Amino acid sequence: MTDGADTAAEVTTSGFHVHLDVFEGPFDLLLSLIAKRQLDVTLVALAQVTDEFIAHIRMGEGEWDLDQATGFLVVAATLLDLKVARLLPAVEEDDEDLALLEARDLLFARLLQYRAFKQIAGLFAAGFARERRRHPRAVPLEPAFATLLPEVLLGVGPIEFAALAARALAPRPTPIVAVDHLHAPKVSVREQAVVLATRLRDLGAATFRGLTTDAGATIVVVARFLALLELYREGAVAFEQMTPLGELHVRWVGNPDADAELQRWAHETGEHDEYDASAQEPEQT
Amino acid sequence: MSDEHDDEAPDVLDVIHDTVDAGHEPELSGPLPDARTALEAVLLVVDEPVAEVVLAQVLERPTEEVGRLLAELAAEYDEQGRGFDLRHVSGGWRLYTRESCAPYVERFVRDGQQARLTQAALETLAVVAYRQPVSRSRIGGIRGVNVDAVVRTLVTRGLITEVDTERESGAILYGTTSYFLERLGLDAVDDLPPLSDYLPDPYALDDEDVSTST
Amino acid sequence: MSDEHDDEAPDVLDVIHDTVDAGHEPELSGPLPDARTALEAVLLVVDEPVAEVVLAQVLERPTEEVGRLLAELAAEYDEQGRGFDLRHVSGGWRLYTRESCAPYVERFVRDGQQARLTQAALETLAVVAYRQPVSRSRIGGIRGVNVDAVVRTLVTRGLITEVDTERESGAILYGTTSYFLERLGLDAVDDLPPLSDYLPDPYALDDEDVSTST
Repeated sequence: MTDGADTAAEVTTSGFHVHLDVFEGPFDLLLSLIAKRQLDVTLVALAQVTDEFIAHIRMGEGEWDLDQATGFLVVAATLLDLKVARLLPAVEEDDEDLALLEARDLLFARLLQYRAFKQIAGLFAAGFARERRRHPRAVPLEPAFATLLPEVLLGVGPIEFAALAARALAPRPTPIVAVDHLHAPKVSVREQAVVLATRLRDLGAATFRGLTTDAGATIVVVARFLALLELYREGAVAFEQMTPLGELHVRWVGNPDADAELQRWAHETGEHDEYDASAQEPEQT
Repeated sequence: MSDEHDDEAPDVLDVIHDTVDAGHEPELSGPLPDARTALEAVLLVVDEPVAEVVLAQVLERPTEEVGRLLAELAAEYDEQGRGFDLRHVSGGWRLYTRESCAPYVERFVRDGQQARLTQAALETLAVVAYRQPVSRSRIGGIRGVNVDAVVRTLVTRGLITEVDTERESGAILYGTTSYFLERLGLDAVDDLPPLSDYLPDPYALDDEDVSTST
Repeated sequence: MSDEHDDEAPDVLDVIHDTVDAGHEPELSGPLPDARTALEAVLLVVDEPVAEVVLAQVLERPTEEVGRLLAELAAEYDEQGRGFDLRHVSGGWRLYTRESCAPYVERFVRDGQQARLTQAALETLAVVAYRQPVSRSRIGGIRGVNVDAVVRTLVTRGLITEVDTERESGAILYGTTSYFLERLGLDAVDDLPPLSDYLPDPYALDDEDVSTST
């Protein structure tokens, strides 16, 4: 029940712009402007509401976050382009006109598409409301049969169960604009080199696939690949690949120089504990 | 799709319909079903025997009338050889599976894919385990969804049980059972691993849950 | 009180009984009910939609026969104006109360917390339903706004779920859940009306979304 739209609505109704309706994006606004004038959704209608659309954006200025504003501005720019084109005397059709026409058609098509989904949304609302009036039978078994139920399989141990509880109990995130995707975790090649060296030292040899099963993100896989190249350059490992694109085998050959270098990296990255020659399995699960 | 009427109903039902006055209209809109239909609907969702008086209140009919309707329904189910059976048990009425069908029901229950808990059930169980004694509405607040059915399932599976009621609200409070501990391989609730080890950092220190806003 | 037979049953049932061969005798003792009766009994203990195949296994009957019996039962409940309703939802069969009975049933079943979805959530859900598997950025492109928060809400509500990741970008792809189907009373996503019904003619042909430049 909490999402961007609601938050926005609360802000505006409780804030200074009481008169300003809140629209879920530029298409929502366009549709409502067109509806207010009782027009069909056509290109002509689009042209007719351009000014109002721009005016609306002005009113919203200063209240929108960047994300919100961008969507509106892109549409506004297209609308303005079209308006300018109509005001100027028609000249020969050139590439620019074509591009403009394309932009216009695209905007129009997207608007129609949005309208279709909006109508479907209405359908869903009606469907949910109707279904809310029907109640499925969800009654525990009669005592006579309850004892026959197969033993419950929890499928988890105490540790997993605790982790599950932690997740279930963690406060659900307040809706904010996620920026995680902009900040992929930094991965250090040297750090990965230390991880791999420790592991290879124990195992003697391994496949690249085996060395990266626990990598998780692609970026870590890439980092480990680069790390292997570095180790190769230091003469710490040797490669073997039977066929092109086949399984890549990595063998620990080790040499004093490489060890010294790795020591340095390990200290640099604060991973010396794991690198320590006596270290057991890295706890990287 | 719901307002079928009784014109085509077989003879048995006419008797009942004659006794039903269609004039009652509670506060709600839409064509209302007759008392027999409403009764069946209510019986479908109740999970423990309901007294005639209660049903009468819900249907806004005299208790004797409801009592008669119930008896008639029970007889009708018998006559029609239905797979369910309306029985008067410990002061109330509840739908049961017909006794002769037990072999099939048993097979369904045994072979059912019901051994494993659903993810939703498991998470709800986790909330109960770490927050007991806890009410359904608090669990629902934490989970962000209605948990009534899941809680009932967990009770049926013997994993949680009613342990107390809340002083002010009278809400039932749930806790885990010894069967739960057994299934998890623990001796006591205290042996559950401390949650703080698994909480994301900012919340590590606060073992009290933060989001109980229903 | 349970082995009544069909001789006195009204006409509707005769049709059904004719299709049922009473000769099957599983390993168990006592007079066994016919398939229709057994089916009703099993349906009474079901707590999520059950596939025909599963029911067929329990009854030891061919799936088509069970399918036919189920459809006949559903029709029979409608005709007789029963308070319950047998429906095919989300790939299986399950008993529901009849819609017209809601005012009465709701006095017993309280799930008021089933909060309504916002317009934003509904629109996002619509896009996911028709474009699944679909990434957040694609949904955002279609709706013209950032949808991260709404998508998270829908996931928390169990209406959509992560189904895959996009090969090149690694973006998470979302799809609707069976809970979504149940909440809408749909059997499958394919039962949704075609999107082209909602697009004006020249665009109707192109059910693929117009390129979203976000």
